[in-house]
Amino acid sequence: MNTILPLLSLAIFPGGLTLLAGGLAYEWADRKLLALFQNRVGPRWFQPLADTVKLLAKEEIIPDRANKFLFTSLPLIALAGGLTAALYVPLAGLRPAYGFSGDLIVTLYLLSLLTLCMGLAGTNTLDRFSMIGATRTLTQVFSYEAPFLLALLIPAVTAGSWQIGEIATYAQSHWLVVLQPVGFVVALVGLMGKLEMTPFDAPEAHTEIAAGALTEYSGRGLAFFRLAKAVELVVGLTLVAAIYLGGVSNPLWFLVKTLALLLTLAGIQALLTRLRIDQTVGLWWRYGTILVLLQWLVLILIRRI
Amino acid sequence: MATNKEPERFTISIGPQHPALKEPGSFQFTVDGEIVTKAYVRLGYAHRGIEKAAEQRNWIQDLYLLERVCGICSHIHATAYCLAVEELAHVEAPPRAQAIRVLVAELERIHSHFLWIGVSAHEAGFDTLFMYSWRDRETVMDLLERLTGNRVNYSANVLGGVKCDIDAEQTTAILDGLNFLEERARHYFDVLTNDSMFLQRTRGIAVMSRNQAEVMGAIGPTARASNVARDVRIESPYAAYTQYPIKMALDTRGDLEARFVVRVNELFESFRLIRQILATLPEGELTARMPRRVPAGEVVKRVEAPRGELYYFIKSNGTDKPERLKVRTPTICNMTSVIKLAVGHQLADVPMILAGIDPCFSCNDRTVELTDTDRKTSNIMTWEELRRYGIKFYEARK
Amino acid sequence: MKFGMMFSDISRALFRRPATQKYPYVRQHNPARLRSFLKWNQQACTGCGLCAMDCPANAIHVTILDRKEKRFVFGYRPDQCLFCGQCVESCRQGSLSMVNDNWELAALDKKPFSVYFGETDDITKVLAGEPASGPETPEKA
Amino acid sequence: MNTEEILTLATGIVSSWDWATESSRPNPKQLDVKVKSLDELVPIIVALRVKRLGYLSAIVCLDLGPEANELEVLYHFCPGDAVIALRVRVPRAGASLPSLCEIIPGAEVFERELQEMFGIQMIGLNTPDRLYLPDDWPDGIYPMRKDFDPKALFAN
Repeated sequence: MNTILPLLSLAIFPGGLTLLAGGLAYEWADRKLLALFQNRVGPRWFQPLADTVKLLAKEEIIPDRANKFLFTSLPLIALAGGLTAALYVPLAGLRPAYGFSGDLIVTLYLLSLLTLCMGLAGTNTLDRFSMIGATRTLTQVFSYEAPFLLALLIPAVTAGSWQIGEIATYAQSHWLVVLQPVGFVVALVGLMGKLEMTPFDAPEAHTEIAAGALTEYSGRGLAFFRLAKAVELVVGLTLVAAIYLGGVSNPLWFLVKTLALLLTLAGIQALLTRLRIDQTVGLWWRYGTILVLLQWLVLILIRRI
Repeated sequence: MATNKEPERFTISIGPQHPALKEPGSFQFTVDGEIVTKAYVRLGYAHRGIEKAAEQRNWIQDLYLLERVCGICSHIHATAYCLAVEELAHVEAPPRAQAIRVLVAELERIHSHFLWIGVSAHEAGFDTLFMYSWRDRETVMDLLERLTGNRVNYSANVLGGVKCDIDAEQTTAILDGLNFLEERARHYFDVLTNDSMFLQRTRGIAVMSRNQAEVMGAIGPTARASNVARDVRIESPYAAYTQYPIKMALDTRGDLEARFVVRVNELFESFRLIRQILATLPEGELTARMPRRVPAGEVVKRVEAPRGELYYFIKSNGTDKPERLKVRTPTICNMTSVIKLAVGHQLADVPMILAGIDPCFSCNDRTVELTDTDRKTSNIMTWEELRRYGIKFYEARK
Repeated sequence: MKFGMMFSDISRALFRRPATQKYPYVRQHNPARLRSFLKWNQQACTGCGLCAMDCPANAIHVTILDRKEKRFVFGYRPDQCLFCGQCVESCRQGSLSMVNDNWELAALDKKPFSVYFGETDDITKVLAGEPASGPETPEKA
Repeated sequence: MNTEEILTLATGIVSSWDWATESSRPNPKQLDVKVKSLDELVPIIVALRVKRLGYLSAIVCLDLGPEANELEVLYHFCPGDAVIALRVRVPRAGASLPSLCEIIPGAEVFERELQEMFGIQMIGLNTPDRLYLPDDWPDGIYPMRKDFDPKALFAN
């Protein structure tokens, strides 16, 4: 009996299917909010689902010079990375399905695994656009990864543990967004960098390099990559909401906080212009890192006195 | 990085079908990492042999053929053609018709510049500005539909005059529309010149000096942004521009931001001009009698299209079909300069540089293709070199 | 160098209906001068064929059966027509005009796009291919 | 400078080649210059450019028909309101003209069109490949000539 319940919770409830459905719903919410900001109607509620089903049905063309095994396996690894990252995160306000001390670092690197898979997919297909897209994806990973991780480690240090579950319970009592506003801003903007939202969507700037790293993908491969990005959206939102916005104790709070975060993200997306890749790297290394280090300094001083 | 060995130079082709280009035109940029080192453009994908077709239609049918050279500047093509044929036939369109022609031309300029603001913002990835400027462009298209009966190919012109008249009700509708558009244009001017994120993509990019612009033959707003004072409406006023003079919008910086500034200033100039025309519209009928057979002769007519100087040459042999009809559109001349400017910039800036000259490939595709080969002598000659070249040429001949 | 200049627009947009027109369900009202379909007045027409000659898209084809009793068959191809209104300008008798009603330039086959104005029996006669008594306007290549 | 001054200045420039040119004033705004010998063409254009009258608006080619067996090429310079037209006649078969792309980079565009559509060989054009006819267009068939018939395309 005790093997069915975790299996069920893994496959059905907080795990696989609901997570995928939730990811698609959040992707729809993001596109709908962006449309709302731009005074237009936006997609129907089931549009991401319809896209995924259509892509799954479509024939997948594998470019001949690309390595066939890599081409087909990379999307699966990306999706797997996203889904396993969801294990450690308090989805839907419930306790994380599985947790061990230090799983914050593991979650973040599982999410970066996803972006690395996209970079690899780009270089593997040897198409000009995807080569440029892959270089940009990897450059961007190296630019936002450090500040984003540091911004998430500050609450871990204040909470005294590196396990997301414990940080979440600690965060329920202290609203870290008030205590560490700079850390919150950097984490939020880092999340936009990870999800490649507008100011940082140079890797898939369709006016310059068509679809960036995923130019050669169609059919199943593209569907899995899109699903992985949707899952990453949900996991990222819950992570930042759980840590900074005073924890997600029950599903209602979880919904309110993640949607509030999504609203701010969509607002920032609507507001800003796409940055060139050298400008994003410059922005991150110049401002992002200094802000986060400042926050660390403040934290150390407070701990000292 | 992906490739750490000597980065092999490969060519990115922003090909005939590419999201950055709204119309087919193939650009090939040899890229070293992200920096463009060589540019090559090949057009002709939307070539329809309009000049040959024009020789097989009679004068009236040619008017509607030439309106379809370009979707956005269809009225200015028709106006240039009508003025040229009327000059051949020694017919003078009545003053009211000339004023309405200028009014519809200025409305079309507003329509074209709003569309261009959206397209360039989209190239830069600023989709909100794209959505809002195209929403506001609907207002000017509705005005044109109410005035002339069609949103895009207005066919307001007929040989010898104009089809549509302006009554009091039209005037109030146009004036209200203009107030809304002017307020929006002021807001966009503020956004385009102050938004720090957008300025990172436009300020100091693709700077073209005045000398470079003149030697490479850049024309229209792109040239005026580099302080080249050349505007056909002021140099050789046609239609009613003699009664309604305009002020030229000039800028000295010559970079992408200057091109935005010049075009939006032209918008304000158009608003003022339309209000002035509506206030003092001359009375009189709308068309003058036109013979079906145009007497033999040649005529050169130049008008100011939203993208620059549009040149028409018509030779007639007295029959009801033109002997030869040559259309030289503005985007051709700017294409020379855009290719030279793209070299040395980031690949990410290239769509913005291409959009900077407001390319209209369907206009273009009547003519151009141009290659920038690695030649020993740079083929841009400054005025000084030209002067020395001329003198050297003289001595060699003596 | 301000930041996020479009903030006023997007915040106002939160409380406004989207600007997109939901076309097939919500029809925009047509302005009076919209040139959407040709109307032919049989009494005023003299069968001169000037409109057919001047039409840039060869969308008009006038067959003359009897000039005195004004028996003509006016063939009109709305799918070829450019809606430019040149025929209205060229017609000296003022028998042609453009109306602005709503119709769909989309159909499953070409049949609805060859419209014939005139007396019904004339039309059937012409459609049956019987040679018309009067001169036909020249069929352009 | 107003139109009259421009035209008098241009007539002055052209008059120093009066043995090779024949200029006329068809209308108050235009100066027509018939250039008789080909190799005088480029020096005249250079002279106009140096005096800042050399804004080349377009190059037009007229096919005077198979019986006249000649092509007429018009160089239209449009400084200000005036139009200065240089006219050159070339035989239909084996016509060739000196290229201007050394002096006016923008002219390369117009010359390519000429070369392709009328079959006039441009000497010194730095990129002589095809302009806007498709790559598989058969050589030797010039579509803008009067005696062009489309069936020739499908002959071979």
